[in-house]
Amino acid sequence: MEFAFTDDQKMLRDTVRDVLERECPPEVVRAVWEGRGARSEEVWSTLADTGLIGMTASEAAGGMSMTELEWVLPHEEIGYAAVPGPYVDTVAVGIPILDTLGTDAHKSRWLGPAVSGKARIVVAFEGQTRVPFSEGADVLIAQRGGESFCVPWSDVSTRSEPSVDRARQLVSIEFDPSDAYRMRSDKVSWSTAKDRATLATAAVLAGLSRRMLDMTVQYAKDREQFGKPIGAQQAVKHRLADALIQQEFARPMVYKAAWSMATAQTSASIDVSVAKIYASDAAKFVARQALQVHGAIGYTIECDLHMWMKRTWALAAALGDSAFHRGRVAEHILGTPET
Amino acid sequence: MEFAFTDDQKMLRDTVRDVLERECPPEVVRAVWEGRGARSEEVWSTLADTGLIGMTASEAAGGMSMTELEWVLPHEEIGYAAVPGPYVDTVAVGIPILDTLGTDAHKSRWLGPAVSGKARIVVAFEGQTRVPFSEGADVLIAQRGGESFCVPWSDVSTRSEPSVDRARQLVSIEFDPSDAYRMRSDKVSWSTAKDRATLATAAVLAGLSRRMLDMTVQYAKDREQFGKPIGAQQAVKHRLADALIQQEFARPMVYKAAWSMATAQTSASIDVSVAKIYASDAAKFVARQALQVHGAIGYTIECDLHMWMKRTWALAAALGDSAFHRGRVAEHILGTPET
Amino acid sequence: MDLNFTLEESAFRDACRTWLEAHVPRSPLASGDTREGFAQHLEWEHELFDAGWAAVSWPKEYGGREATLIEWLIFEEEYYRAHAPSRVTQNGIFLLAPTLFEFGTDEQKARILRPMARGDVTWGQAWSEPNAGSDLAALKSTARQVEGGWRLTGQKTWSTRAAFCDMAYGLFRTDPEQTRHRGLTYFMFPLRGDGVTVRGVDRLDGDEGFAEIFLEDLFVPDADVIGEVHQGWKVAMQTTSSERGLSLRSPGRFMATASRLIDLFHRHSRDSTPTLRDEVVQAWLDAQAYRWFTFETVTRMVRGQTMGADSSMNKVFWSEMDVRTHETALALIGEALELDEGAPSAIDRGHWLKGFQFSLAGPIYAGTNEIQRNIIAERVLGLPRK
Amino acid sequence: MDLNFTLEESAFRDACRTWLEAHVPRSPLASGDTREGFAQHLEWEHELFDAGWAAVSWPKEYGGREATLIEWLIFEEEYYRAHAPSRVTQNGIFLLAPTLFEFGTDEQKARILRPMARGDVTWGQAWSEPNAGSDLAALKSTARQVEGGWRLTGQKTWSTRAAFCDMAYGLFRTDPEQTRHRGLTYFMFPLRGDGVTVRGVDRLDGDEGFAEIFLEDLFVPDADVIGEVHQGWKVAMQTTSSERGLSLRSPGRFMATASRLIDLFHRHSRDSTPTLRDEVVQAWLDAQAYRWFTFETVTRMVRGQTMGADSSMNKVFWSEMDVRTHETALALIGEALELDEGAPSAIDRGHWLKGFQFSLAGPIYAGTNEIQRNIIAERVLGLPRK
Repeated sequence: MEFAFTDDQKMLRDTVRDVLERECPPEVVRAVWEGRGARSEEVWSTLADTGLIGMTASEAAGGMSMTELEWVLPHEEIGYAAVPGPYVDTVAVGIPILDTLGTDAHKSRWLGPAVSGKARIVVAFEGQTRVPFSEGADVLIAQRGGESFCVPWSDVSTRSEPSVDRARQLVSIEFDPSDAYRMRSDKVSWSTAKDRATLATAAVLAGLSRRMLDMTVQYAKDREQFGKPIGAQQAVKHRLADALIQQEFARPMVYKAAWSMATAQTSASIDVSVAKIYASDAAKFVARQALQVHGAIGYTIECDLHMWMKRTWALAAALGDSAFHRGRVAEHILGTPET
Repeated sequence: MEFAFTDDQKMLRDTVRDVLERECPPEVVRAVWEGRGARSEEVWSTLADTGLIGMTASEAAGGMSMTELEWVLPHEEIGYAAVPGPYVDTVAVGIPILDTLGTDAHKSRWLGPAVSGKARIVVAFEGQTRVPFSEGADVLIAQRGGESFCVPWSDVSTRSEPSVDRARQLVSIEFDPSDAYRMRSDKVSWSTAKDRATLATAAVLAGLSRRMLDMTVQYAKDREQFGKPIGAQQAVKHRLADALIQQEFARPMVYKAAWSMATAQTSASIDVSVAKIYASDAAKFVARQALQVHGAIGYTIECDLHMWMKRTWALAAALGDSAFHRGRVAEHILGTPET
Repeated sequence: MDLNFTLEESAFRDACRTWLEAHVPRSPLASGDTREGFAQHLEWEHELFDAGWAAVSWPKEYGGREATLIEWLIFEEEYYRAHAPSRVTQNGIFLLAPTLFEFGTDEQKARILRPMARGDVTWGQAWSEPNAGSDLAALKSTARQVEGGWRLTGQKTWSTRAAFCDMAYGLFRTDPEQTRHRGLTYFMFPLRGDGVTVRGVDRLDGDEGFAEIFLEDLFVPDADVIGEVHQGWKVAMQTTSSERGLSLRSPGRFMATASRLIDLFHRHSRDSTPTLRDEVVQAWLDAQAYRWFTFETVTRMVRGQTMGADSSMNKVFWSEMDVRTHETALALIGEALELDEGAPSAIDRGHWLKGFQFSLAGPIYAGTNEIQRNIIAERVLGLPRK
Repeated sequence: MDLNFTLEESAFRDACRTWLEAHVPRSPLASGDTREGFAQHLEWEHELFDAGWAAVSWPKEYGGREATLIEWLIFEEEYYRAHAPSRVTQNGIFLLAPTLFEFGTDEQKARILRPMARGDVTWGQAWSEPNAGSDLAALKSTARQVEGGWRLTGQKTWSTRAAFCDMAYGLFRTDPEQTRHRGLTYFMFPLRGDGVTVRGVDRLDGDEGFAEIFLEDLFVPDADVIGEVHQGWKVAMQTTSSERGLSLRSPGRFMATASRLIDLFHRHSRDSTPTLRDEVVQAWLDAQAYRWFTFETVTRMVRGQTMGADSSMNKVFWSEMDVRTHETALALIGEALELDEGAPSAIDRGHWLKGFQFSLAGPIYAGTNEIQRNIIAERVLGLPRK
């Protein structure tokens, strides 16, 4: 039993952290929010050049076949910086699916560009009708009626579905499931892919949470009322202590789920549900405390907090909210619910 | 619309308050706890002499046919003092039932003595196998198989069922449902009686809550740590502020239910459920805050708090806990639960 | 105690309902916190006033109908039940007017109240400053006495809808020798013209609901001072307590939200979420509790008692109830909760997301709930300040 | 990262399980916080020690088996899984021993540890005083230097099981010139004999689990001072952090409680309470979270890092989880929850009521959770003290 990341895994996290600190400050997120520079090219290309996009592809495809254990920390950093782009869809889901289910034609057209950061993948699971980060999308990978499709974004008809998180660029999608788009099909790959998407989203939520708490602690130290920093008020201290506790108890569950998936434990799917529950609940709780401590200033869109808060609301509900995953866990530990 | 008690109703409350302040200080409750003076005669007889036991009996029976609106405040005071005796059973339920369903024989034997405080009534509703304050009991009024019985306590076989609240003197009961005990039967009277018992219990809980909060506020003013009263700590202030809010928002619901019953509103039964939910949840919440603020001293039985706290735990679960009544309300406002 | 409504009260309710059913705009107006929506809402305010419903509890001479407090609550219940537009005049009618009734001169009342209630002159509050939020007494804006009046200088912020309003009111330091609560004066001042600049600030929900106000030597005549010079704190406390008190959030609002939530539950309850049923029930229960707590309070007020620090309990309760209720709604909606007004697939046209974001302001404005809990602990429970 | 147990760890688990299954008393002992129960528990402690299970992580020379921290957690998981008796030696083994290992002399370790672990000499903590609870540094007890040792005078309170124990440890002011944290010394002292009176105090659950200790000129030799004279605060902080830390509440305890709760749920779930299902699930989830948080912490400790203020997060989490879990259990039991151990109709022999009352002490002792939250805010988040 050893519950710690390797130095390599931590180094990878630090690389992402440095890149994003440089390339993806709040102004970049804000620019996308306000419809300026909607593709945030620099961020994406720098991530790609550093190998942080292609890492999940097979060596053959120019990647490093990195597992959940390698990419879970990078995804946390993606959340910390609120990166406005389909990172989860491309890295955690799209590239592996394309790599395993894509025909040679699809691969040759999309896999290389995806790995090198030239093409961004968005994913629609069975029944999923809306996809985020549409401005950045180049190709859609979708499961429909149990079959797999790889559709050039230009062939997808979209309709804007404004999200509370403007940077999500949410759209609903339709496409004609023609043979040209059809990939190989395989239930297992898709259910694993969905677990991966859920785990990656949990990691992003853990990062969003950490950033909101950092912002808020800083504000509580700087903002003075009644002649002292508001952070000296016990009510603020205890609020933020509770936020930290929820956050720090959530993260091990995310890491444990990453290990379970990377090592194909039988418990992997349930572990992912547990991770999503904790990451969603903690991030939502932290967001609530962050806003209350910021007060009126946090209630304006001139303060960066709202961009992280709204991403949190959206992702906590995405890929199954806590209620959904709690139901899965309930059936796992209680058998079919009594109620 | 006028949501206030009359001066007479408040005067009655003040009378009970004075009597209990004099006759039922914590030492009296403690004596019963420790098995000394298990019948606390003085308290009961003084209450009777002041007309506070017989008040629900008809004029014919020497009472004042007082309604829920008159007796709800006295019951709150009974809770405030944690009176160790079957007051709810005798006053809110027993006397009215005996008065309406009792045969002449039963009435002549028990009604007068009950009104004058000589005889105490304990009640067992359909399916209820345990009754409290057994030491004080003289007669059992019970509903079994839809029929009504009035059984001298001496004819009831009992088995002690120690409650966390020792002063409750809980026992499980059995009796032989013979003709001699049989009273008239009437579903309506019994369902009204159960609503009355539930309402009275909610009122008692409101009183328990108020007393625990009073004790705790006093302690927070007196107890000094770090060179000042602990009540000057914001964490303690906010805890007790929350306790007060829950308590003060619960009480109007209890009073409203009393009015609904006194005026036979169609909503009466649901209003009683709502009252029980609020009174139970508020009292349990206040108990929790009270113990935390008292700290270790509150965790000993040398501190009076525990007697009120344990009565709260017992009564919050009695006559349907919040989960049960929330279920009733759910069916009322949502129709049969979806889930 | 009589929790039935009197014949008069029931008749009043019928009158409200009949009029509202006949006049409430069929299609919802644009948000009153946007420029165009504000204009639409003023139309509605004119209509309300002309029919005598703008300020039912006011004296007839000012356009009211001398309704009792209970009748006012009834009007509010009917108003929200009818989904009538939000009141863009509320910072005037509910916050400034009570102060004018208590401290204003007859001239001020005669001049100000009717146009305020009709929405001909619109009012925004100007309490906070960048460094005086929870700590209001730390404000730095000043008023210098000049011939016939005063010159106001300083910055106010979080002024609701001030970007669209004509006038505002707030505190200014008139005695530079004094500090904190002492030496402040309560002024009414224009939001247009020389010496005043208003900058709109977008809120969480994207509406331009806030504004910053920059004042530089703005002239205000003596006639626009409320109460005595240097006594502004006393005057303001009256207003903020009504801002916290029931005049700001009448039960009708939450009862209407609770019934809409029940409707949502019937459309969206999922069997994976047994907990949500109890949360919906609790939302309904809390709206009921708030209603009856309010009727009890109002009964006391009718008998001449003041709310005092009860208004702090009231504020903490409704503001946190409102957040919980909207959280429950979003949980029912699930993944689609992120969809905004404009989204074709949004459930109830994004109403719940908007309401949720709006509810998050409740625990912050009108004195944060932290401040309220201090007040409750110190003034109601008598716990020591330090 | 490898969350599988190693072959050694699994073998260690099997060894624990096999021994415990063979030796754990079939019928539960009387509460260790009662006089008779304490005696029964000591018998068990002897058996544990003689088989080498009393303090698995200790060096062999003191009766341990030099188990790793991970193995210690495994032992605890097996111990609670087997429903083995509570450890009446824990105030010695878990609280005093770590201090002795860090600050004790070889003579002290050689003299004290084995009898402590075998339960031949039993230990109670003596931290609090009537006016020094959360504010430990306010303590008033003193130690006066005399020929060959010290004379202790003062009053200690909330001393767990001290009514039955032989020895205790705590802080005394040795430098009257100094105040607060300075000038205190850490002493071990007897609970029997001249100069010491122990009065048992009944706890909420009726057990005599607490005691007050009155000391009057009690002689203690120099050999029973731990660490340097006047440096007691530093020494004590080491102990209290292990009191808060994982050594006091290992995950095994809560995992066992969670499985018993699930079993209770299957026997008592009522369809009127859909919410309870989610509360049961949450209890199980929280026990899991506490387990993995602990494995992560222990991995760091194995690599030589200290817990530091993390132990405060740990303490707040487990103590509030324990209360919630037992509240859920009582909600499942419903009306019968009030029934005490002795009651014929009590469900699970009143186990849950007892456990609930016990859990209520968690947020209070070893530094109230209010104190813990201050520590977290100030030492982890770096928020200002004043």
